[in-house]
Amino acid sequence: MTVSVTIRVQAEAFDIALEMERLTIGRTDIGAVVTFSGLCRSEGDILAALELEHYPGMAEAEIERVAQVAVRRWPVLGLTVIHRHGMIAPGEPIVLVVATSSHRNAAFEAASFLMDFLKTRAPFWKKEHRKDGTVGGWVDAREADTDAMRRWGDSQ
Amino acid sequence: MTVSVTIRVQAEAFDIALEMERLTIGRTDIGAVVTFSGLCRSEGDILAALELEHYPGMAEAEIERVAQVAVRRWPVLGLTVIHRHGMIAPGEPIVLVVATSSHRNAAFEAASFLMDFLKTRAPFWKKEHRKDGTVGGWVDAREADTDAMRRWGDSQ
Amino acid sequence: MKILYFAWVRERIGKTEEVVEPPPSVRTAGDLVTWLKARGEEYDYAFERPEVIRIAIDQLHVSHGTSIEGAREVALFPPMTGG
Amino acid sequence: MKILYFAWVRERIGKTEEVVEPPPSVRTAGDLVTWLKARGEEYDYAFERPEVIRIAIDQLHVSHGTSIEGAREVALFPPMTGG
Repeated sequence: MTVSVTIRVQAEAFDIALEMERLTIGRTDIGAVVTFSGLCRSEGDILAALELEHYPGMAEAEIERVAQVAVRRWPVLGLTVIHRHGMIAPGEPIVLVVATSSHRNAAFEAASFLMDFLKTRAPFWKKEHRKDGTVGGWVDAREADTDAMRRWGDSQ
Repeated sequence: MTVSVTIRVQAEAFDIALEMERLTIGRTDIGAVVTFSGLCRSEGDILAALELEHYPGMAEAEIERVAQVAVRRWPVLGLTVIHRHGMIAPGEPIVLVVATSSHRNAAFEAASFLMDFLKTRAPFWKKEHRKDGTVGGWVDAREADTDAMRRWGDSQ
Repeated sequence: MKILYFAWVRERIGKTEEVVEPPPSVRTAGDLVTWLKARGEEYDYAFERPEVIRIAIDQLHVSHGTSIEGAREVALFPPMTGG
Repeated sequence: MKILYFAWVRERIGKTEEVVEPPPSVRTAGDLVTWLKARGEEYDYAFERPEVIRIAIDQLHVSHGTSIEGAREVALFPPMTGG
């Protein structure tokens, strides 16, 4: 069975309802749609924006590789991953994952797996820009993210 | 901290983008939004519709109880659960769960937990209406759903 | 005491609800199912496998062993299939 | 061989990319980091903790022990923080 996989890396915002519709329209075999949206937080009203740097080419390729692992591992019917780069203000979306499947477990697991792998394997880096005009540091990788990835075992 | 919990049981369809916006608008402390949409499947083009019967009053109360368990168990910032009743055609949504949190794990876990509990504890029953005009049987409870619920331990 | 029926329990009995006055010997939710089962063919059919019947007292899930003392509304239904 | 730098590695070195010709004794990705580190103060600062540096060869993640033989594009960057 062909699984629809869409990967986009872009500066522009995205329309979640439209992305869901693209995966579901005209189909009656989908029982579950899980979406994950990652938003920029202000960290207690300190941040003016996060700047997302990425490695063009590898970013798309690495997300595609992770998506194909998810397709082999769970009976998903469709996957969409959109990751933004550039300056993103608090409250705005950074990343979107949509997973569709017949039964809910595959969509939940695949979406959660994709996010864990995106966090630790997709070549993106966040830099803080503060409201007081100073440029904060680069965001440190979280140990919790590496731990979250490990729970999936060796999935390469 | 006050967690926004919205429960609705209704015949009408719902607007996922609007429900997400209601939980996120004007806030910059939310880093993760997970949505689960449960859609009516045609089961290989056999079904014309699913009829959802419910126990008015108890349906809302039971979903509210399950939502409050989730609020105590995970650091979620908001939860919305909408469950439809009546006749629902293949491809149409039956249920929506939206969970928001600072970090992704709480939103994923709370949404997954809510769905497992809705499946096995919320007083709704599905009856099949077939395309050939016959009324199929009542949908049997799935063993897999009971197992899925058990993985959360005793959460009453 | 008001009794509500849902899904195939409702269809088999042919009623959505009724008011009953069980005798004092009917103490638990399970006793109530057994007592109703003896009321006629349609009840016997609805409760042919009493162990699968789910019970709510005043809109709270209870086990078959729960006392029905003071209950205003008892609902009897099959395993739920929402979500 | 083209080398790309990202995030604070890029900022510390002050370049987004450059072309280098490491000697034959530089066999692995880790050797390349060590060799670059000796090229000047800015490189020494970028690679002060070589063990935290992530490496991709031709857009694939590799370990420090991976051979760079035949590599066209090597990228050096901090742990990733996307998503």
